[in-house]
Amino acid sequence: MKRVQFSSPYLPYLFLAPQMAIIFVFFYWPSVQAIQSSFYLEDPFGFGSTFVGLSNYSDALGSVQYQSIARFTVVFTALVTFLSLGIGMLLAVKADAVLKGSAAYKTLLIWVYAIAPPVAGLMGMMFFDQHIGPLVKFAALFGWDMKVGLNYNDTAIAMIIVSVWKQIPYNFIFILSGLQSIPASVREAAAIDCRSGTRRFWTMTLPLLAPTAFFLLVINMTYALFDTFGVIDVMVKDKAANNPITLVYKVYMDGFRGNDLGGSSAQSVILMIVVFVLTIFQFRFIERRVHYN
Amino acid sequence: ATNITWWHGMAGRNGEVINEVAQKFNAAQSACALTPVSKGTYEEALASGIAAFRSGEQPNILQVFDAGAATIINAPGAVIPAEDLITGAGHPFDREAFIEGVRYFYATPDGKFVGMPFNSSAPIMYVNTEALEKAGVEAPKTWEEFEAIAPKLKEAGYLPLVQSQLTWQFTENFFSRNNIQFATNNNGYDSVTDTKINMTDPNLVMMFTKLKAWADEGYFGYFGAGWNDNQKLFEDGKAALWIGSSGSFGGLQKTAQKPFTAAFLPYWQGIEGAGTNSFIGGAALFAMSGKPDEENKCTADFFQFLTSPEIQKFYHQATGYVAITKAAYELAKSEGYYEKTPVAEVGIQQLMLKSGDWSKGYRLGFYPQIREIMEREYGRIFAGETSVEDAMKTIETEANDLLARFAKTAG
Amino acid sequence: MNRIRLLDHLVLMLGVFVMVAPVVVAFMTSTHEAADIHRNGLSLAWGGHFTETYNTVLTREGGFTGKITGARMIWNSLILGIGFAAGKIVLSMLAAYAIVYFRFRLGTLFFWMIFTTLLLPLEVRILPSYEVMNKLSLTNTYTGLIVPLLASATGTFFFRQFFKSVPEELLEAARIDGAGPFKFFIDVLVPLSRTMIAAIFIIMFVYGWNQYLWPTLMTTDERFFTLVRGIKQILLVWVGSNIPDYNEAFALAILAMLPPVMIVLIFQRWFIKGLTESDK
Amino acid sequence: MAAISIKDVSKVYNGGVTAVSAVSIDIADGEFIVLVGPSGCGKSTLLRMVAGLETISEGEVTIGARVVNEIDPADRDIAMVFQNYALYPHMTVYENLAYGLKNRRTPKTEIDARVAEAARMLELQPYLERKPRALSGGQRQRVAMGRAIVRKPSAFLFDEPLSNLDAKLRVSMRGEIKRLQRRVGTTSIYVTHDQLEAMTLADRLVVLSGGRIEQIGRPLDVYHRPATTFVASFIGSPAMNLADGEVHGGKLALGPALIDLGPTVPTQGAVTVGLRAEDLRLHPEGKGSLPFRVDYVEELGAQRLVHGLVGDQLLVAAVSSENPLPETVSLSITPSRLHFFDRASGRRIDWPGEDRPETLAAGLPVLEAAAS
Amino acid sequence: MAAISIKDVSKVYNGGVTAVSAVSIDIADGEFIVLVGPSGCGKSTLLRMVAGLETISEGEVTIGARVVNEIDPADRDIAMVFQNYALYPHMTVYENLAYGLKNRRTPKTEIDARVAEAARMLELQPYLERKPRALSGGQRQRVAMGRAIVRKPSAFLFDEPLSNLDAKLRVSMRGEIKRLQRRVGTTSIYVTHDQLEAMTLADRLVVLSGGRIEQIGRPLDVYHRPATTFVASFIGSPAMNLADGEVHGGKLALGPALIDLGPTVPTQGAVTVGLRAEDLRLHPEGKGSLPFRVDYVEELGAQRLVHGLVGDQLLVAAVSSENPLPETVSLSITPSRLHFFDRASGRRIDWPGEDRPETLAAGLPVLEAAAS
Ligand SMILES: Nc1ncnc2c1ncn2[C@@H]1O[C@H](COP(=O)(O)OP(=O)(O)OP(=O)(O)O)[C@@H](O)[C@H]1O
Ligand SMILES: Nc1ncnc2c1ncn2[C@@H]1O[C@H](COP(=O)(O)OP(=O)(O)OP(=O)(O)O)[C@@H](O)[C@H]1O
Ligand SMILES: O=P(O)(O)OC[C@H](O)CO
Ligand SMILES: [Mg+2]
Ligand SMILES: [Mg+2]
Repeated sequence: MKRVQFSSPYLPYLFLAPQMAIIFVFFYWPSVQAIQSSFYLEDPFGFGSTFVGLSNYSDALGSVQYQSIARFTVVFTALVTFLSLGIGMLLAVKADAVLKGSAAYKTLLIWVYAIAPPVAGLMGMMFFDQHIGPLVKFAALFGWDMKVGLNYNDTAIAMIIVSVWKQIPYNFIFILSGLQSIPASVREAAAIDCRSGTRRFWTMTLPLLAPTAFFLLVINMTYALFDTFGVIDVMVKDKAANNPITLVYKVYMDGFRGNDLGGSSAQSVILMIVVFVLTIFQFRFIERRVHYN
Repeated sequence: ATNITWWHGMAGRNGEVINEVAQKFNAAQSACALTPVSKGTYEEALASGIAAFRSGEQPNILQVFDAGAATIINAPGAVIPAEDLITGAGHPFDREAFIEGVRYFYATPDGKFVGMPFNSSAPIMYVNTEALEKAGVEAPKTWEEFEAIAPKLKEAGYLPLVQSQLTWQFTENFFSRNNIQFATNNNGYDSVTDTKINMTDPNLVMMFTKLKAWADEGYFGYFGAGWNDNQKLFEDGKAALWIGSSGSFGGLQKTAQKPFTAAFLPYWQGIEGAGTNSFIGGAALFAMSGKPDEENKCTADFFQFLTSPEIQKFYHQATGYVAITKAAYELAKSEGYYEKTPVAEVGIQQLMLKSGDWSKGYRLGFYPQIREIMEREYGRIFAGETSVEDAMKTIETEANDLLARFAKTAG
Repeated sequence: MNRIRLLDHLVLMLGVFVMVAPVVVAFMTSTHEAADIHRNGLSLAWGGHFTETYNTVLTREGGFTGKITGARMIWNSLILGIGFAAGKIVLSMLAAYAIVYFRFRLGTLFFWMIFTTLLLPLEVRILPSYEVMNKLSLTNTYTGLIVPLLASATGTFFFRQFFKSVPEELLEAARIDGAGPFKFFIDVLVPLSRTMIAAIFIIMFVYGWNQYLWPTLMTTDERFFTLVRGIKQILLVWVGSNIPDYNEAFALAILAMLPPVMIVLIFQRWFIKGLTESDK
Repeated sequence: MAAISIKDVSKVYNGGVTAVSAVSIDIADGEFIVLVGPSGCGKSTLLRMVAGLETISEGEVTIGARVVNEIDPADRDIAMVFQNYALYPHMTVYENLAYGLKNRRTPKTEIDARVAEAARMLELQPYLERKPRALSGGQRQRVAMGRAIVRKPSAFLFDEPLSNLDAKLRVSMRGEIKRLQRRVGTTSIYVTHDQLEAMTLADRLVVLSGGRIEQIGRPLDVYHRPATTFVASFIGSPAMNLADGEVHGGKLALGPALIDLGPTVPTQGAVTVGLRAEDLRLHPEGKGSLPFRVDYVEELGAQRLVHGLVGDQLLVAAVSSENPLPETVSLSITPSRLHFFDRASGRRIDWPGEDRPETLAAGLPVLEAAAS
Repeated sequence: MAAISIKDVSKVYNGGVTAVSAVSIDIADGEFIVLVGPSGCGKSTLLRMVAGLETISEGEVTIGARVVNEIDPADRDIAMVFQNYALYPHMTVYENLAYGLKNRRTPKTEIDARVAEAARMLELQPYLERKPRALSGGQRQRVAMGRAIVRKPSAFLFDEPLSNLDAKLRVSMRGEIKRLQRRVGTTSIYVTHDQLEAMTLADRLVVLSGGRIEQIGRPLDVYHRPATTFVASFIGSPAMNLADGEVHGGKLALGPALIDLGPTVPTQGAVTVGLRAEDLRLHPEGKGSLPFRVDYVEELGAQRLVHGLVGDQLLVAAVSSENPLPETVSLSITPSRLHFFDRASGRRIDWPGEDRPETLAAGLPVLEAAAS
């Protein structure tokens, strides 16, 4: 890493010890337990368990329900990632472009960053209330009878909107700082080389933002996959019913609500594998193409 | 004093009443100190209780709702049967002191109380009196009658019918109210092995076919699985009839914009033997095992305390949940409570209706998950994504899988 | 170049409207009465019950023990947010320091072991984690609330990135100046990382403050309830005909936004600077 | 190609800093103008106003026949080379060169031809498929040049294009730039703070200080007739010695010495006297007119710089290494080689007695020789 | 203060790159050694091995009486000045200066005294409370110097300490460094790739190329007697002209011209001939011995560089600006000023006929003059 490094027989271990200890106790231990229990069928109260091999996996993967949740998760993740990145980028690019008032815009756009997912869910719930939600009334103006909580697609759309809304500021901040680290002279060179701002964006700004965008891609996918839990939990009002849910919510529902430890663990392990594969894929194929410096 | 804890799934006003009950208990004696903790919803309370039990951190008392009863009762050694606990602590216990409707649901097949019935409810029909007057009709006793008056209610500008929970009100209690077998093995009481659910029962299919048809006609409104979305129209005076919980009475008094009364949950005249009592709803308290004797003693004391007529009456009146002992019912009655608030009596009366073979209770493992399957498929029926027959078949298949799985874990 | 760009401003204003309006609405709504909100939904008008509602949520002694006021929940959330952020910064700075500045045999192995934690957020391993906490008797403690959340590598990665961008000559100058590993860390690296620490502090504070599922599981004792859990608690009364205290839920939601928003706004400059410097 | 005219141009930044005040320069078609001056004197600002990267607070910039004040940079038909090259890191050299043309919808074949030509001229052919990060500093610099050339603009603008290169490379790139500009004949404005670069490259030099023009002129004119003490000390290395002197009658008193100025005198009283290091001659003690206390000597190989004091004034003399340095020395200077500046204003005082080499004006076409 | 001895030192990096091979230098107490060479030749590596920042793969470094190979940098009693100064950005100037002393538990009063002394020497007193970012480049450089001085180490190590400064500042800081080192008399190793800096600063110059020593010697010795063509082209600006020639009998054939070498000849056959630009004289056509086709002329003010061709070989002549440049020219050179190198090995061929200025060896103590 560094040209000159310290060498000491014990210091690095000392510095790593706290983090490693916590990771071992609170990450590896539970994770190993999860993997282990994914091969068992366990009585909820822990009175006994039966080894069932891979049947927890085959049960989950074979279930139509699980497959449809998986499909939704993919669509949801893709849309939330794409939209929140896109809108965040649009706003960041604009905020970066205007000189007058850019500080005010920045401040106003950043401060929603801190909203907790369940709070966003609460707002979504109220805004999309079937009877009195302003957004439902707004949709009605266009002849769209939105039935959030009843109609699967309507609910999905509402969830996506709320999840995207909550994530925009995060992307905004990171893209803005990414933009600000593009050398001014490169931008000026482009201003001389290219009249059209739009073209400049696609041919110069966007490729140069690629490292930031890649990082955000990972973060947003993680967000859509895992952190939207709070949004979904509040928006389904405690009843998943026919509402769209994501795989993580399903893990929680089956494991915590349903006390089906083996099944839920198997689903965790499946998610683990998916995330692992995704990460490897991202690093091998996408990151390789975006590193400049 | 010995400290004991009580995890429950009530919030809002109902949660506050629980706190008051606990305070009363703590004030009434000094040996024990009870701390109630809200764990969220019924489902979350059960889940937290189980998760805690696995790691030996369980509370002394866990509130478990009707749908979760099988899960906890079938777990051998997870709980001390309430009856054993109370008698073991030297208190007298008389099953007969409880009203008919609550005696079986949380008990063993031979009648021993495992759970201590606490907040008991029945699904009843709330009636917007103004709407009925306007339409010039009477509250329906049967669904046939409802079919007859629905067009008039609609004409009068009302949504004739809404409900709050299709699983509880139109599935479980459809079976009890119409006296139809819900599941094999004596509704699951006899054994967990090979218990099968009866979701494809033609009458149940008929009920939902009707509901869907009514919905299409504008006689019935379904707004999803959330309680709030459905009852809201009734509260706002836009719906004429609402199938809710007798326990909703307290809240409804605050939110309803129009005068209301209540009637029994309708049944089908056309089904033979229909009109029996409904399953008991709400929840019971369970004494978790693995606790020291002196704590169990306190739990027993508290259970005993709960059955006292004064406490029962207090809880009944504060929340709208029914009184579970005859003595408490009589006490309230004698004080003229039901004359002032007749709605409060509807639930008890419905629970005290004649009982049939299939209206005593059901005991199905993993039932909270089965309810989730039902909610999902019902949603799809009303969203027009599936047919009633297909939905019921799907529920039956998935539910039977779960039951088989439960049999394995519990066996 | 610098002509006023009407379209840009329009887009930005629309963005600001979409981002901020819901929060304004939430605030306005929180000043109405619960029944009013239940009936009429969100509101843009002032409801006039600001003082009572906020007073109530902040000071009313709720729960059985009477120990759980809104202020208490804010306090708990603060402990969680600050504890988590501070813990994360300390742990990950130390770990990143070891990884970047030391040559040692198991370095790569440790690096990958830490890296792996990115794969599996707490939500996915929530039950086994909960059981581990129970085995360690850490439920209902601040430690139990905070420490397991620390088992992830994000902070370590941020700092690793940053340390790698610190000019090597500083280390060399410090070594010649007689600074050993500890002195270099304390005297040079930590002060240099200030903006980075600020940025990570904000990110982590917000993350900790916003935690929801974990505190809900971990705390059965009301004394440890956090604000976000409190909001959910209010909403949980849908079953039955209780009206959730929407006003209080929104008031809490607004209160829940305030500290992190304030921290973000106050440190905004450092925040963006920190991110820019670390090139991520 | 086009003439550029800068008329009374000023720039006031938002903060209120006046970076450029009322600068006027008329640049002929094909001319190579170098803006030179110390850091912060407003060179870049002026250049960027011509490029359109900075708004013009006051005055007018004309490129060819058009006033460009309100015209977009991309439409000004100029090309710019930046100090840090500003190459697009995500594009190959070919793409970097082609980018500006593509955006102007130049046909593909034409783009290829122009890129090929520029690549040949700059010897970039082997690198066309590389990304900038895989190039050395000098190669990057050439790509930046190429990007400007392919566009065939009416004007090249350079902002310290060589200052990121090491000394050796700087010298050779300097030659390349000059030759290239001669070849394509494009009007150029070149910013640098290196006076040597300025001297060797410029057709005309613009010396800026504090946002104002100190002097405009051909390099040797500026060198030999600096208009102010500022220019005198800025242009030339080692810098011109500036000393306090007094003219009394026909004599200049410089420290302890008196120098006879001959029949004409520039002025009377206190002056600042300029003495170029190479105009000073070293003599064994007593032979020269200025007693010189040597402080230290810098040996540069071909010549040596002798630093010392005349009275209390520091002077540097540049002498050939050929002749051995005597033990103690004195200095002499041909009076006609003295420069005089007003002590208060620093402005040059021309006088009939001065005698400057006029080689360039008289002699053969020097730099143009390369173009032929 | 201490002598430093570098014995057969090599450095092989992990990747297998041999950055320094078998270098030996004996540095006397108080001597100022400059390591010079192109980028990547191993200068920094060598310096860093002396500092202890890099392990020594082979050989031995001795500072004073101690072999320091295994000694920690902090314990080697050296101080180092870095190219980018490596100031602690979060500390004030005072703290930057004091940090190394504090770590050595120097008493507070002593620290204050030493910092004050260094600040006075470097004129840093007004800035002691500022942070580095509030300083100009030159001031930062002085702080970096100060940090080295306060420590009173046995040796100063400098790694291109001036290369981040602009040309003017570089010249003046160069003088300051030299004067300072004379004043404190500390043994110094100074790395640069700027030959002018090397020439003016060094007591002795070490020219490195590809990790090996090309030549060690006093600056003028190296200038006048470069050991190899590499050194010849590296030291001196403009670089020495190197042309292909052939010696036949007593004559050197250089392109179309024949130069009479006089009674002694260095060798016979193909050689590389070195001609310093300042040794070339310009004559009106026909007068000189070498016909010269002028390509272009660079006017530097005091002198002009005339670039042109003799046959097909590029040569640069440096001539005074005084004399007008004739229309067509030819060149001449005193044969004794020619340098000869082996065509194959590039090594210098000494011969009795050569005549080099020996001023320094013979003349007055030059740089030492400043010390007195
Ligand atoms: N965007 C800006 N806002 C305010 N002042 C500025 C801005 N850009 C430059 N200046 C100021 O204007 C003056 C001239 O700056 P300019 O960049 O033109 O100098 P320069 O001659 O190019 O210097 P250098 O040789 O360091 O590049 C300086 O005082 C500078 O601080
Ligand atoms: N840490 C390293 N690992 C491998 N090779 C290295 C390392 N550091 C330097 N080198 C190589 O060693 C050689 C000498 O490098 P060094 O930095 O000493 O050169 P230098 O003469 O100081 O050059 P410059 O003038 O550019 O600073 C170069 O080829 C370089 O690529
Ligand atoms: O709302 P409650 O308490 O009457 O409960 C209704 C059902 O029994 C829940 O399963
Ligand atoms: Mg500039
Ligand atoms: Mg180096």
